[in-house]
Amino acid sequence: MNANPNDAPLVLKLDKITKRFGALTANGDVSLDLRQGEILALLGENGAGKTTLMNILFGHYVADEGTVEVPGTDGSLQQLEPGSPNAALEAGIGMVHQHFTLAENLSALENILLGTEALTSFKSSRAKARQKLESLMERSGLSVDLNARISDLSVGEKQRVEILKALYRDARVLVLDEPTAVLTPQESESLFSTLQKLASEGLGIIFISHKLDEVLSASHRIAVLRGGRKVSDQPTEGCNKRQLAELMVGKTVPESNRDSKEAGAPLFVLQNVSTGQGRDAITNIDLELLSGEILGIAGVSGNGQGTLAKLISGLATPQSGSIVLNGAPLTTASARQMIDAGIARIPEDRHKDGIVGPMTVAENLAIETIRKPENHRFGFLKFGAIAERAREAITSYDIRCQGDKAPARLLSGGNIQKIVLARTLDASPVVVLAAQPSRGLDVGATADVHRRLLEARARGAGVILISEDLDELMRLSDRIAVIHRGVLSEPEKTESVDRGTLGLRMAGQSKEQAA
Amino acid sequence: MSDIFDILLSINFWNAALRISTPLIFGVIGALVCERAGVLNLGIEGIFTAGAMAGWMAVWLGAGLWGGVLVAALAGAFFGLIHAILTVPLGLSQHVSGIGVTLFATALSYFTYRTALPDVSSPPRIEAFKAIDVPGLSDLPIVGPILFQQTPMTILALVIVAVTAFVLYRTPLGLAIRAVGDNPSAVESQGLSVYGLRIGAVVVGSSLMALGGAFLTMSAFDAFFFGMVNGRGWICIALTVFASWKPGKALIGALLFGAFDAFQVRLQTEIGTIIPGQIFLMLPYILSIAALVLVARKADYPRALLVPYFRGQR
Amino acid sequence: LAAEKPIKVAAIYTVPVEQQWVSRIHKALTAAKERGDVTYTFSENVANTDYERVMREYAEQGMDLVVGEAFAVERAARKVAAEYPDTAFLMGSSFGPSKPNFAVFDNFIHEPSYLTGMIAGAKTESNIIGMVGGYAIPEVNRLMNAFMEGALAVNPDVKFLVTFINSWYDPPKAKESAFAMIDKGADILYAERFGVSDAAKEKGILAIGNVIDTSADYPGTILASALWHMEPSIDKAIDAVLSDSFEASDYGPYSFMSYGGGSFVADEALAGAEAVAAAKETEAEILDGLFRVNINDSEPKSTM
Amino acid sequence: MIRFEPREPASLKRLILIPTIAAVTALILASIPIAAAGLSVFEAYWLMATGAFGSLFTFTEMLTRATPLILTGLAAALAFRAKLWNIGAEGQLYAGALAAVAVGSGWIDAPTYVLLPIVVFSGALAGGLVMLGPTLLKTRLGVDEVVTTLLLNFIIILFVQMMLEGPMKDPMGMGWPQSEPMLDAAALPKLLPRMRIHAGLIIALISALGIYILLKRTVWGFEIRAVGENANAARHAGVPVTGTFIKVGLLSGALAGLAGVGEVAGLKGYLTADLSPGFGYSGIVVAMLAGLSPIGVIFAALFIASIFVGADSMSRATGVSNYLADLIVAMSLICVLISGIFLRFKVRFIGRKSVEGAGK
Ligand SMILES: Nc1ncnc2c1ncn2[C@@H]1O[C@H](COP(=O)(O)OP(=O)(O)OP(=O)(O)O)[C@@H](O)[C@H]1O
Ligand SMILES: Nc1ncnc2c1ncn2[C@@H]1O[C@H](COP(=O)(O)OP(=O)(O)OP(=O)(O)O)[C@@H](O)[C@H]1O
Ligand SMILES: [Mg+2]
Ligand SMILES: [Mg+2]
Repeated sequence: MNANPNDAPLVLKLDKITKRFGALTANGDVSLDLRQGEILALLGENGAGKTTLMNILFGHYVADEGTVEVPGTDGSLQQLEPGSPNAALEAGIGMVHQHFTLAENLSALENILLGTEALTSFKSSRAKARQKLESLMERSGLSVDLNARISDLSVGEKQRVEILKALYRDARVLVLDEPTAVLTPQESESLFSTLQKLASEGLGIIFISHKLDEVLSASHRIAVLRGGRKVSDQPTEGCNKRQLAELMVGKTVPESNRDSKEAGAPLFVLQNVSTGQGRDAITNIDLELLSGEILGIAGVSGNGQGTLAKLISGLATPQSGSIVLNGAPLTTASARQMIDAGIARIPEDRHKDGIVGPMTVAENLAIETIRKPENHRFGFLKFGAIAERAREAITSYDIRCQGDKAPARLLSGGNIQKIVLARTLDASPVVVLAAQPSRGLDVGATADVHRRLLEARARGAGVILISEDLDELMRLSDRIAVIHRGVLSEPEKTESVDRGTLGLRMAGQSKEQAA
Repeated sequence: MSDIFDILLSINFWNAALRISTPLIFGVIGALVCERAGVLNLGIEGIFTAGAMAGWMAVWLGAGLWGGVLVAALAGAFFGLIHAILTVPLGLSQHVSGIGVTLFATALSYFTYRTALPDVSSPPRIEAFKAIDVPGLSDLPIVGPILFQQTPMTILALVIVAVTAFVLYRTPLGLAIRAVGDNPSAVESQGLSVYGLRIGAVVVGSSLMALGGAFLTMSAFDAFFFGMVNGRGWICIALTVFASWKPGKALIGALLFGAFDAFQVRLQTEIGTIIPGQIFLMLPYILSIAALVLVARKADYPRALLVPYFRGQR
Repeated sequence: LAAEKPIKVAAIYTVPVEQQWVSRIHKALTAAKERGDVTYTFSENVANTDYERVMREYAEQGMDLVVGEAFAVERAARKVAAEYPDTAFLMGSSFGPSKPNFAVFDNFIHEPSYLTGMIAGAKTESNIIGMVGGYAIPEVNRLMNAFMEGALAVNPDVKFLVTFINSWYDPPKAKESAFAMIDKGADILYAERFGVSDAAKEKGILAIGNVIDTSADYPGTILASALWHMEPSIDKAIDAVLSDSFEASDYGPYSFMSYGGGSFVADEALAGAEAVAAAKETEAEILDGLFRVNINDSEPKSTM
Repeated sequence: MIRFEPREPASLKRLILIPTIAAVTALILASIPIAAAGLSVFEAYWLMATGAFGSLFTFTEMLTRATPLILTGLAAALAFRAKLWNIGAEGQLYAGALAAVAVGSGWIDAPTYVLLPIVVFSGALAGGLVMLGPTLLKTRLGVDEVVTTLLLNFIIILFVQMMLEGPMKDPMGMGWPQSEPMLDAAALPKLLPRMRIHAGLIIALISALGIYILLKRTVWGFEIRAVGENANAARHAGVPVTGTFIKVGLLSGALAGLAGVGEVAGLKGYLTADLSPGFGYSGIVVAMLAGLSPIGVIFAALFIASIFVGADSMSRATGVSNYLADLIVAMSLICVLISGIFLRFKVRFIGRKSVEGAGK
């Protein structure tokens, strides 16, 4: 850890920012400053207002009150024109959004060049740009194939393009919104070493994260938002996980841990399952899930776990092999048949596959069982019953929303995940497929998810936990298997694997090599 | 059979094919420019009509042929601007706004024409563009007689295809247009204006469409008639998909369509007695659908097409 | 009781008034208006769905005479007429009149068409004549058939190319069809639609005009034309209304040459004196009732 | 700078007030061409109002013109709810009319209570089947339905022409391309004597109510909305997405087909190739004016029909070119569309100054 650059000049100052959305105050009177070469971590629960604050800084939103100040040419702080991304870019602010802002149909180079040349010019000087980027990549250690189409890049590579976009414009401040939410442990590590390097060259960095370990190890200073207000701002030295978690949530967060318990009989079996060629395909996968266990599947995304999840969700059918639940064949089952067979599925991308945004919370809670008699009579919906059950779920799962009639899209990520949990787990499923269930969730929401999965296990359900988060896997799983290039390893007892080898095996080393 | 080869081998046939496809070339490039920026422009049919009427009327009032071309382009830009305002900052459904613009442009053109010329029993004529005969070039084998017996507007259409391809793929502006049709937030996060780019593209695209209409009244013919656009605009919408939003393919698609039309006109006189004429008229549409089925999987859709962009909306 | 001058006349057209066919009615009514015989209002481009409403509106407004085309709205038009017995209706129709107040007319200019056919048959050198029509409906077919008969009468070797563009207005398309025929060797074009004479003029060949005289627009191109005049029909109807003697009769014959409803013009410099003389001779026979041109409403076909 | 903030739900007051303001704005704008044509604006509007509402006749005429618009509007509204972009109501309307005429003009001879339901059903079925093609191409092969449905319009109208000039041509039609007349037993009953208004209006109103109930109260409607708003999530949650699209496609096409049935069996009595002055396209406009609400479709169709009938009649009474009617309809449409924005969003105009001022 570098020393805190206490006396370096300010590169950014947020002064008393307030932003309201209707009745909701997303940011209340938040002030924040950043010095040259400093890495500031911004912590907060889902919906605490972190992204909103950064969007104001970058000009996507206009604050209702307060100002953003950056050093002008003479070095003194000057107010940044509100609501203008262009002004922010000019002022040397670079932003890597939570959801990437890349045009998929363009190459990496084109995305970086976008907007850097006059639109009226008839020439685009790519050779020069390429030169500058080559040297930037060398200095920062961020390497990507500049000619590759974005749609062909992995998540990690896309993120590097995003950072290069900012660096190419000579950013003095770099903001990263949950940069590690979608990265593998290896990718995260290399990202942070890059950030350290960039900071030591004088870049001011703000990053948002829910992962307390990386926040503690990678930042100089930590600011915590709660309910839109800043509740703490202190040097990283002297902080600890428990204290930070309490600051974020406002109370102590109980950590759920797996109790030791004998697993039951084989429940759900995939035998020799393969899909076709291509990205994310799987070959000859054998998997045997026991009742009452959590089987963790570790792997870098894009190695077949997406396809595996699709198969189990009933969204794809294998080319060969069989899927059997308790002796009943489910190889070609549809999503509906999977649900009816008692398989709960928690999708990886909860916004895209989990909820129908404009429909209400109640409707989203009922969607999987809408054809069940409890929800309709002769095809006509039973509104009363649906609303009643929704209200129960809202209380028992602590879904924070403006009632069962609120559109689901207005909910924060953690609460959206709670909707998914409530509707899938309430049906007492025999098998639970949880794909990246805590990605992007804050400590509180993550703890909730974990508790629910452990409850299912305790009930005797089998849980398949697909995750890139090794801590999560180690903590919850009874057994862990590794998926790489579509091949699934033999699961091992969690007690007999260690974090380091697991990471290496995810990266493709054989068990022997890794050990 | 030999008749069919005779047709396909004749210079006149290819001449006709290029001539028939000219309005479609303008239209499909115009539609492509709009859609590349993420805006479907179903106003095309009406914009064709407006271009045909305005261009012709300007010439008739003495603006000169190129003056007419300019007026047509401005008329297209005007209706394009309406569509752009409705669909870009206001984010209205692009289908409806487009159909609204078609209704509006058509009605306004007809009303203006009729109010200006209330009592004509035969449509007034203008001196239309003539085929250009470039000495030397016209004598080139094959290409000469096909290319250099066209009117200047056909040459203009071909030039526009080349310019569009160059701008789209070789300039910063084209880069921005392609990006805004794929992911507007990519453009905004790089400090460019999503609205500016989209509005600009729709306005420019619409003026190209209007030139397609102007070709009908100032080059293919020398007078304005009610209903003379006759579905040509809609064809361009189909051709755009067929061309996977690529200018080169758009040119080929328009030419194929023109060739097919020229061919069916010739074939109809041969075997029109056996097969109902409508079969021939249907074929281009059926073939377009067949082509769509073939290219659908591979089509490189502008991902943001039809999706309005609101800054900071969740 | 007899009406006072000027009587109120309304016309309902399903197409714009520039369309050749309708332009003849429009012209005759405009002339009557300028004479002070009538007041004249019209609705053009009326969709079939709206036709009945428009008829009723005019009838309700107390029009004395309503002129129009009932072709695609026969039943409805006759029903409306029956409900407004005090209004006279003169409608283009392929059917007969309906009592008491629904009279019909049609463009029976097959006679001059036959004569233009004679001119074309005599003039063609390639012995190929191209014919471009809108839709294959009786009003078009009968003229084309008469034209073909006339041409064959003077030149049995002549062959015809026939195309329908399936549109009433698409001059560029009609022009393309005409170009295609020129490519196939046609040296005379029968210009049923706008656009055909343009192709002829551009390629320096000849064309036969139909319904209206366009020779001034295409100097040196129009060989001969079969013209339609609605004045006899319209004037007859106006007189009938004025004298309160309007009846459900067939005004079709007023389009015949003998009533001056059809006429034949030829450009002697282009057609040659001999051919024109032969046509004039037949014209005289027609006028004297010695020669009858067949009315054949079936769809004409290419003969090569 | 303009900013939009979503407003939901819109209050009933706004729901009524804003379209009204839009309609008034449209009429003010329309006075430009009216004045340009040399008319007195007030007189013109008076004539317009009486032209649509002035007598029982004009009022029923307005309803008659609204009838197909309600049905094509519903066809679009339902399909658009599921994000199935059916631009092909025009073709489906013709298909429905063709089928109605095919079975209703003598092919089957039966009493009204047997024949009429058969005619109505065949028309609906034909419309539905026409939409099935693009729906299957979309769900199976990923072909864009905007283009296929649009192109099918032309194919079907040509097909209708072909049938009318060929096998279905009326031998008594003097060679005109028109079908044989429908049997009296196959005709939709008239609602009032001597007026054109027919039972198609009842069918349209019942359909609107039916679609409203379907969308709002049934499992299928629930699934349609889910598919329309997020097909991926719906699929994941076990909603049969392809099946839903097919249902919606069939139903949407059937509604447009019914519009065709109404026009031939209720109004014309036989089929010609120029049956519809673009009812299919106007239906899209109607649907959007109604915000895709089935009940709203009724009001939107009445609005469009009364503007058209009123303006058409006004142009006739004043002797101004009747293209004015189309022009006024188009202008009203654009104004009402813009007003929709004010329903869905709070629009705030923010000057740079006031932004900075707010910071103090
Ligand atoms: N455009 C918007 N309209 C309405 N409400 C919004 C909008 N953007 C954000 N919000 C609300 O503001 C609050 C703060 O959201 P924000 O995205 O800043 O949270 P966050 O701290 O980034 O959460 P997360 O950890 O889930 O990313 C949330 O309650 C959110 O629902
Ligand atoms: N365009 C309109 N003009 C006038 N009134 C309308 C219009 N649209 C809707 N309404 C009125 O608003 C009421 C609500 O309509 P409806 O319930 O169909 O819409 P909705 O709330 O959007 O329903 P859904 O969620 O099913 O679409 C209707 O009863 C109708 O009276
Ligand atoms: Mg966030
Ligand atoms: Mg988040």
